[in-house]
Amino acid sequence: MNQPLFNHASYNDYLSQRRLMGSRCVKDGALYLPPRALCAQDFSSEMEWVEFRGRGRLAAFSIIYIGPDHMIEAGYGRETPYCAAIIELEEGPKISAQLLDVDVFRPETIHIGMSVQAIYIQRSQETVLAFRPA
Amino acid sequence: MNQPLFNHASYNDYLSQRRLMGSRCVKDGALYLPPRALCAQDFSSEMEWVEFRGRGRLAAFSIIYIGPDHMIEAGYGRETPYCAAIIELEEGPKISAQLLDVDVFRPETIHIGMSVQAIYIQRSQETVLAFRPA
Amino acid sequence: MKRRRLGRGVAVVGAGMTRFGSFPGLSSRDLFVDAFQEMLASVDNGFHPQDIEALFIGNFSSDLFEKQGHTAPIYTDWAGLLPRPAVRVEDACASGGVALRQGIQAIASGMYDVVLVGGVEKMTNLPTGKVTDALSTAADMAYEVAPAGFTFPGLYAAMATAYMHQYSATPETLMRVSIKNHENGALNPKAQFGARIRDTMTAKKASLVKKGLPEPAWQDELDFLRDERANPTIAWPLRLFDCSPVSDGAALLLLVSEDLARSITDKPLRVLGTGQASDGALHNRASLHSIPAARLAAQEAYAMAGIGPAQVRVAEVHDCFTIAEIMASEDLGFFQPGDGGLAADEGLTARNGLHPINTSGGLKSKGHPVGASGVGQVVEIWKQLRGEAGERQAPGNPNIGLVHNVGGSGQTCAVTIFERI
Amino acid sequence: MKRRRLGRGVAVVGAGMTRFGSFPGLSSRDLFVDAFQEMLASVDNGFHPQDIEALFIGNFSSDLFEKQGHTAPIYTDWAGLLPRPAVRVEDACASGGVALRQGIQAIASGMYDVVLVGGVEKMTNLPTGKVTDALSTAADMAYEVAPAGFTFPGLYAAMATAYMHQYSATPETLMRVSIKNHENGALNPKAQFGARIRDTMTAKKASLVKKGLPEPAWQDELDFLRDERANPTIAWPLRLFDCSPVSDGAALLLLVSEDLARSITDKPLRVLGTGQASDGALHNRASLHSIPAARLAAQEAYAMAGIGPAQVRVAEVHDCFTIAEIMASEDLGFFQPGDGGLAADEGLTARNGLHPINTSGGLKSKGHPVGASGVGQVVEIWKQLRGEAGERQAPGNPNIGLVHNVGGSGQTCAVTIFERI
Ligand SMILES: [Zn+2]
Ligand SMILES: [Zn+2]
Repeated sequence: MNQPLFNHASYNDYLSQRRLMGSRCVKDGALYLPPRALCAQDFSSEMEWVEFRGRGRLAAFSIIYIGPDHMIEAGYGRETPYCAAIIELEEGPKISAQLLDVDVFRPETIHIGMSVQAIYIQRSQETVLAFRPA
Repeated sequence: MNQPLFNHASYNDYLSQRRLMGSRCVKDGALYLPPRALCAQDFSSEMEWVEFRGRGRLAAFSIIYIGPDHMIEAGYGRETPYCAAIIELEEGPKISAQLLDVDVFRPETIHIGMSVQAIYIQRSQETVLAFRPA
Repeated sequence: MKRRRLGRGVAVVGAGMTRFGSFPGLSSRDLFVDAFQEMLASVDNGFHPQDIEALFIGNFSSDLFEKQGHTAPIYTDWAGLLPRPAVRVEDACASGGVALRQGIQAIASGMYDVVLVGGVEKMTNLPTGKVTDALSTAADMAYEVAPAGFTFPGLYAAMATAYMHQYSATPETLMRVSIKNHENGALNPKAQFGARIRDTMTAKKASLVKKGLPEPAWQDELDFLRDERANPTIAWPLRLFDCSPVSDGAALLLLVSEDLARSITDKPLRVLGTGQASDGALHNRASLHSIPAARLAAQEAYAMAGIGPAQVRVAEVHDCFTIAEIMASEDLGFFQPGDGGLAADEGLTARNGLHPINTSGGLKSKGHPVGASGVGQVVEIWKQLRGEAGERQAPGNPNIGLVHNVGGSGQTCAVTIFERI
Repeated sequence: MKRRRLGRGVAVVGAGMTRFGSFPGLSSRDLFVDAFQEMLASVDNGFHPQDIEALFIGNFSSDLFEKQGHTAPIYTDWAGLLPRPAVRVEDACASGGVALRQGIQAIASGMYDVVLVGGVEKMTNLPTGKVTDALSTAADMAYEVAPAGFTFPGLYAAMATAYMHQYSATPETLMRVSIKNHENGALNPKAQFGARIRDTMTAKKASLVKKGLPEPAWQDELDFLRDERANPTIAWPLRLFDCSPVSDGAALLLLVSEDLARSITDKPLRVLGTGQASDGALHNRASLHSIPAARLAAQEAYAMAGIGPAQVRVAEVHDCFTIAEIMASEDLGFFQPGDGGLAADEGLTARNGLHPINTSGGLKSKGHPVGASGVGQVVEIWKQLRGEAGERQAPGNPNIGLVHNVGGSGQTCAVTIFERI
């Protein structure tokens, strides 16, 4: 039982090791990414860690011209917009992340359903999950 | 009807002119300091401006050693505590303000009921109402 | 669907609001008092403000916008209503619609006969960047905003890409929603924007020509809205005119037990049904091209009301972004999934259309002081069902109206249905 | 005093809480889930979490403490309870007690049969100065904090000077409240502080001697608490041990309509009465040495319950500062105005006294995660009335208990009375 708590702090710790870790309900196999301590299907708290492969497809996206403070600090702005995306992972869960290596000035070249692959980037001293086309 | 609105912005404008202005209900004479637009006694909105003399007595106080940010910026702290007070004005209304020119290291010399007089101080470019013993 | 009931009937017998807009020098308590005075003036028959027994006030984040918490007793004090119990209710941009539900439950519970329901937000003290950041806190900061850089326009833009992918809709459909809502808002003296988009375009043309610049070749509003200089992209595919503005404002309703209603006004609105549902972060939802919580809230409200969407004669929906109105028109059952865009294109949601939506101008044109918006929607339904909406009155003497109020990107939705009795 | 009634009876059938304290790495949603699991485990008989129909959650300011708004649906999601409607309720430090009232009204209204009431706050992410500033927003920033520099300790300290002036009480009376609450808290495994003040004093003595420093001449706890080095002044006349700590924590209750109660637990608590009142800034009140809103809330709760203070066998009161407990013991009618200090001196509020107050340790020793505190109080009453409080059980098989939850310096007070049935 000395495993990391199934929560955001542990999730971030794993990300800093470039590992995408979620939780799985031991009783019914439900998958949670980010990890959860309590299963929403059967309210069981018997969870185990599971590593995600980081492969998925693009489910929705936007090219953002006016970002929040931390993205402005990271260098994004009206002349340098970025793609914020929702990715559906092969294992099932969906997640929000930046989609890099796409042509943000030609959004018609970014296709819902396209295959993507997880990468790990550094943003203000933190390791952040992002994706790029596979 | 081109008088200033009975609100905080106008109250502050008057303070910057070193005037302590509240409102009075034209119908029943109820006094409001700070000024209000609506009378709590009869729900009338017929108000007029009234100037307070700034004389009153001490109703309650504390010597504060750990202040909020703006008081720390003004130079107060554990070695330099200040007296925060509730003053009952001669006209009736009570108000919260700093009480200056008292011996904060000998709070037993500060007496509830003592007479006080309004003064105007500058704190981070604003004119602020304060009091001192009369 | 379980059919919920109230222990006793609840009616709206008074409504008032400030104009929505940017009001430097006015604090949220000033706005609250303004709306309170208009609400008092709206009551036809006998009523004394001292009869109010409790207050339920929607506010998203005076904490961040004004650096003031614990606002419910402050508003109560400034309105002269001490020592009434006062409750602040928060569910982001659905705070107003959820506060309304607390007021309804408070009366139905038998605890109170007369309550005040309010919504208020003072947003324009902060610079735009700080407003964006404050609004972001309605999304999941840890899992949506921080990693992906999602903003609120960004989240709705992502829904727009999913919707367009699913149903082959175009940006022009979104533009038509904006044009329609500005048409309505231009007839609403309480609206932040008093101009139709055509008027804005004409004024801009004149201003450019006056400056000696070449006259733009805009043939119509769609031309104007397609021009990146006139209508810059905020979060592709959403542009400036797809987004509701940053606003200050307050709105208030007087609610009473139904047996008291006619003593206070000749034309009360009865609460026919109400529903609310919650959801997770956008990425966790089964559908990205509709708002599941809105569907559930609507189903619950219809079931309680014992009616269907066809009987709703006028609706105020949460068009924080143009795409949101299209999804709402489907989620509420006015149109089939995927037909909302077509309906907007064909004018079916115009004032004289089959399903008039946002006769007030909606959040897009009337303004979106987030905690006040859900209550402001009811003020419009109050006017429409009483035949007091003036130039923007929907035709046919509508007797049933609906409000649809969304929090965040759909983590909360509250739907309430009213009938003039 | 109008006697209020509920449309139908409401009962508490489950209760759970996290330990209160400082928990780095745990967010408010982690705390909520922890408390939820303990609440589920507290239910004796049959109950399925999916039977919960709605959530009412008290939280003061996740906005400022965690930079996260719109938390109600997040907690709902993390507890596996989507798509249930979820409402955040805010009245500063009374948020929990007011959320409880919303849950009561929701059931009494007939809308819901089973609801979850919660309170949660995550305060320790911020440095102390920022916590002070965040808490200040529960006072009037424009008219109390900005001009006078009042902090929360300062506001209660001002009440202490008014109280001492009126009734000739001394700082030692305040110290006895602190000693008593730490005695109780030392018996509560959920308390932030597990040590009696005597133990703290002994440990400190040993530590000083070990460092080769002179042994302090403290004869007893009062000596220790009078020593400025051991117990520094925060806001004269209040010192460190007069103040509740900065805390993280969550607490949850399961509420059902009374007819369902016995199917879920053999020892439900019935809601006998509840009251709430509001007030203005401290300086605007008629009395500075009592909390008028508490008096009004208590009167309303007693009237609804049909009992008086003498019938209350155990009470959890809002001792954010020691002076607050003394005023509460008078405002609730346990003692005459001015006698609360004497009662504390004489031990009448100890566990085995005439009026046991804060058997849990109170906010002072148990901890004060502000939005959770009012719900945590009910968790203690739940244990006391069911005879499950272990070593800190009040004697005599108490059957009626009361909670008193104050927001700000008294702008809000909620009082609720429970009876074991
Ligand atoms: Zn499971
Ligand atoms: Zn008057």
